[in-house]
Amino acid sequence: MKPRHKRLAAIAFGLAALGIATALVLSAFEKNLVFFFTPTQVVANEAPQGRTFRIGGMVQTGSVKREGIEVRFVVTDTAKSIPVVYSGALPDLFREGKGVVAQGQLGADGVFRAREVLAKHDENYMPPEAAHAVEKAQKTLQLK
Amino acid sequence: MLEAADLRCERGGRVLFERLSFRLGAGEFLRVSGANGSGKTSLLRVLCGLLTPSRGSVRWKGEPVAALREEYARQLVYLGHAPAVKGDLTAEENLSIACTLAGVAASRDAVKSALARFALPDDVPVRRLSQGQRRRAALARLALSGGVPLWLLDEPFAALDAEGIERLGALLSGHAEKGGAIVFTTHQDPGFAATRTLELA
Amino acid sequence: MKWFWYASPQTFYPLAGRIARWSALGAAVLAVCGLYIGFFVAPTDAQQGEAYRIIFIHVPAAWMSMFIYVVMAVWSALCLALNTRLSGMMAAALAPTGALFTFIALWTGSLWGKPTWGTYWVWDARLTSELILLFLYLGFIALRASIDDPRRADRAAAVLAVVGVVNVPIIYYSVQWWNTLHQGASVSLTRAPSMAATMLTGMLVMALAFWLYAIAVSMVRVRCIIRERGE
Amino acid sequence: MLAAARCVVYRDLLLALRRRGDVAVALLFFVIVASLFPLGIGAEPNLLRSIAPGVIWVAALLSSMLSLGRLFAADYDDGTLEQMLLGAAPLGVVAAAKAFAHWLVAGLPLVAIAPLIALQYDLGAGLWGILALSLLVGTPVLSLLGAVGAALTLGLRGGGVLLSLLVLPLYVPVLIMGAGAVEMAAAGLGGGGQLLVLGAMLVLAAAFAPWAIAAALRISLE
Repeated sequence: MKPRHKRLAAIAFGLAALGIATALVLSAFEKNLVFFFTPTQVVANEAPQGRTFRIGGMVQTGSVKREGIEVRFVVTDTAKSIPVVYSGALPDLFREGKGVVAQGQLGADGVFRAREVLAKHDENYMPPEAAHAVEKAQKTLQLK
Repeated sequence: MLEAADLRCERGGRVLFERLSFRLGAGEFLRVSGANGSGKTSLLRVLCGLLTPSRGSVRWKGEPVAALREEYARQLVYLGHAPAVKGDLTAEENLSIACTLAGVAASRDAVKSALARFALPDDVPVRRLSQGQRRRAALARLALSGGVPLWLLDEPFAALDAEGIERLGALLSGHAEKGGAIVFTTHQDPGFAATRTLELA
Repeated sequence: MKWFWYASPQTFYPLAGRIARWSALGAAVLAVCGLYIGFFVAPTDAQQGEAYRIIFIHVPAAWMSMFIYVVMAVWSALCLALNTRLSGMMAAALAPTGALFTFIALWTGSLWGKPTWGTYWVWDARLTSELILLFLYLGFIALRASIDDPRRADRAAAVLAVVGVVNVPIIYYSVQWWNTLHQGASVSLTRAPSMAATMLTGMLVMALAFWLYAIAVSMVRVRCIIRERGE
Repeated sequence: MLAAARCVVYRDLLLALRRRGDVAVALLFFVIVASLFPLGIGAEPNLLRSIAPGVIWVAALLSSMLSLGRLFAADYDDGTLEQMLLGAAPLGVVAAAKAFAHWLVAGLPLVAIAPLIALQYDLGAGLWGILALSLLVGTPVLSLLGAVGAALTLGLRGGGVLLSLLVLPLYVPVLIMGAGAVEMAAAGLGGGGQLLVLGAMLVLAAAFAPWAIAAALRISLE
C-alpha cells in the first residue's frame, strides 16, 4: 500500500469506529441511563423496586402540606404524579410549581419516602417583574 | 545506501555532535569511535530512526527514514546496548520471536544452527547464562539476518571472548562482502579493518 | 508566512510581552465593569433572589475550563503533528490557568448549590465530569513536571491532552443527555438566551474579562518558559 | 502484520506463564481488596448487596492498574521495546497486541473470579452473568487506556504514582458504566443501556488507543 492509501484506510477505520460507537451510544440512550426517574417511569414500573433511587419532576401546585416535621407533597411531570413524604429541612428554592429531585425509596403504598430533597432550578434568569409578566401572559393564554 | 546529512543531536540540553555528514555504500564498514558519553549510541539511535535529530536528516536510498518507518525498519538490524533478550525465555525462543517481530522468516532448524554457530545451549532460560553468553544470544540474530542490508551494532564486541570476537568478525566481513552495509561503535580495536572511521569528540 | 515567523519562540517572545500587557489591562477594566454590572446593575432573580449572582463568576469560569482544555489539546495536537517548539510551550502555559478555572467553577458551583439545590455536591453527570477535567489538568501538569527533558515533556503531555479531550463534549452535553440536577445552558448558539439582558451583559463581560486574563497569564507564563529553556 | 501481533501476544503469555507468581499476585490483590470492605464497613447483608457492584469494579480497576507498571517497563529495561519499535509491523498493531495480552493476563481472570466475590457479597446468582459481562466488556478498555498511561510514564521517577494519577480519571467513565450496569440489573431494570455505552467505549478505545500508545512509546524511547 502507498502511504496515501494507508492514510485513507486509517481514516476510514477511525470513522467506522466512531460510527459504531455513536450507534451504540444512541441505542443506549433509549434505555435507562439516568440520574433521576420521572413519575411516569415510576408508575410504569421502570424505576428500581425496593431500592434507593431518585425521582425528579415539578412540585404540584397546592400539594405541599406540613404535618409537624413531616412535609407531604406531590411530584408530577404533568402526566403522572407521585406523593412524597419527607422529614427534614427543605432547600430555600423548594417551591410549588418548581423542579425538585428527591432521593429515597418507594413504599408499598405507592408513597415515596424521601431521605433527601434537592431543588432543581431551570436555566431561566429574570427579574421578578419580568417573571410576573411572563406568568400573567401565560395565564391569559390559558384563559383564552 | 545510507546517507546522513548535517546531523545535530542534543541530549539533556548538551550538544553531542553537530554538522555530522557521511554516506555509506554497499559493502562498507563504518566504525564509530569516541570516548564514553561522546554520543556513539545516540548516533546509532538517530541512524535507525529511534531518535529524531534536532537538525539534519537520515536518508535511506534517497528517502528520509522518518517517512519510511516500518519499511526502513525491515531493511535494518539494530542491536543496542541492552541485549534485548528475555531472561525467562530460552535462547531459541528469544531468537525466533525476535526474527518474527523483525519480519525475518526463520525456520526452527535455521534458528538452531544459528545458536550452534555461537555455541549456545537452546533449552536453558537465558537468565542462567553468563554475561558473554547473553551477548552471544543477542548477536545470534545476525546469523539469520543475511538478507537484511543494513546492520547497526552498538558495541558488538563488548563482553565477548577472543573466539566470539573472531566469529563475529567473520560474520561481519561476510555480510560486507555480500553487499551489506555495517555501522558499529566500539572503543576498542576490532581486529579488522573498517572502510571508514568516524571519531566523535 | 507571518504565522510561521511568529511560531519561533525568539520572535514570539516580544510579541507575547505586548499581548500580555494589553490583555492584562483589558481584563482588569472588564472585570471591574462586569462585577459592577453583576452586583449593582443586574436585577434580583425572580426564583433565586441574590444567590444567582454567583453565575457572573461560575459560568464564565466553567466555560473557560472547558475552552482552555480544547485550546490546549489543539496546541498539543500541533505539537505532535508538526513538532513545533512553541505549541508545546503554549499548552504548558495554559494548563495551570485551566486547572484554576476548573477549580473555581467547582468551588463556586458548590457554594451556589447549597442555597439553591440544598446540597454542596451531588454526583450527577456534569459535576462528575467537571471533576474529571480537573484531574486531567492535574495529570497533565504532573506528567510534565516529572519529565526532565523539556521536548519529551511537551510531547508526552500532548498525548495525554489529546486523549483527555473526549471528556469535554461529555461535560458540555451531559445536561442534555442525562437528567441531571444541574440546569441546562442559558446561552447557546441555537436559540435566544433565557436570561434578562442586563444579567446576560454582565455575564458576557465577565467571560471576556476571564478570556483576557487567561491570555495575559498564559503569555507571561510562556515567556517564562522560553527564558527558562534559554531560547 | 498479524504474524507480529500473534507473536507479541504469544510471547507475553509465555512470559506470564514463566512468571505465574506475578499474575497470581494481581488476582490475589483483587480478592483481598474486595474482601476488605465488609471488614471495614461491617457485614450488614443489605448494605453489602448495595455496594457490591461498585466495590467489585473498584477492586478490578485497581488490580488491573497494579499490573500496568510492568506492561512496558521490563521490555524497556532489556531493550526489547526498541526492537518492537524497529519491527516489521506498525507500532500501533504491536501496541494493541501488548494491551490485548495484558487483558488476557490481568483482565480475563478477574471476569472468572468475580462471581466468587459476588458470592461473598451475597449478590444474587442472577446478577453474576451481568457482572461478568460488564467486566468482560469493560476490562479491555482499562487495559487499553492504562497502556497509554504506562507508555507515557515509562522510565520516569515516581512512575507508579504518576501512572495512577494519569490513568484513574480516564477510568472513571468505565467504572460508572460498569458498576451502573450491575446496579440497574439488581434494581430489576436490566443494565442494557450501560453495557451498550461500555461497548461504545471499547470500540473507541480499541480503535484509537493503539495510536496513542504508539505515539507515547515513540516519545518515551527517544
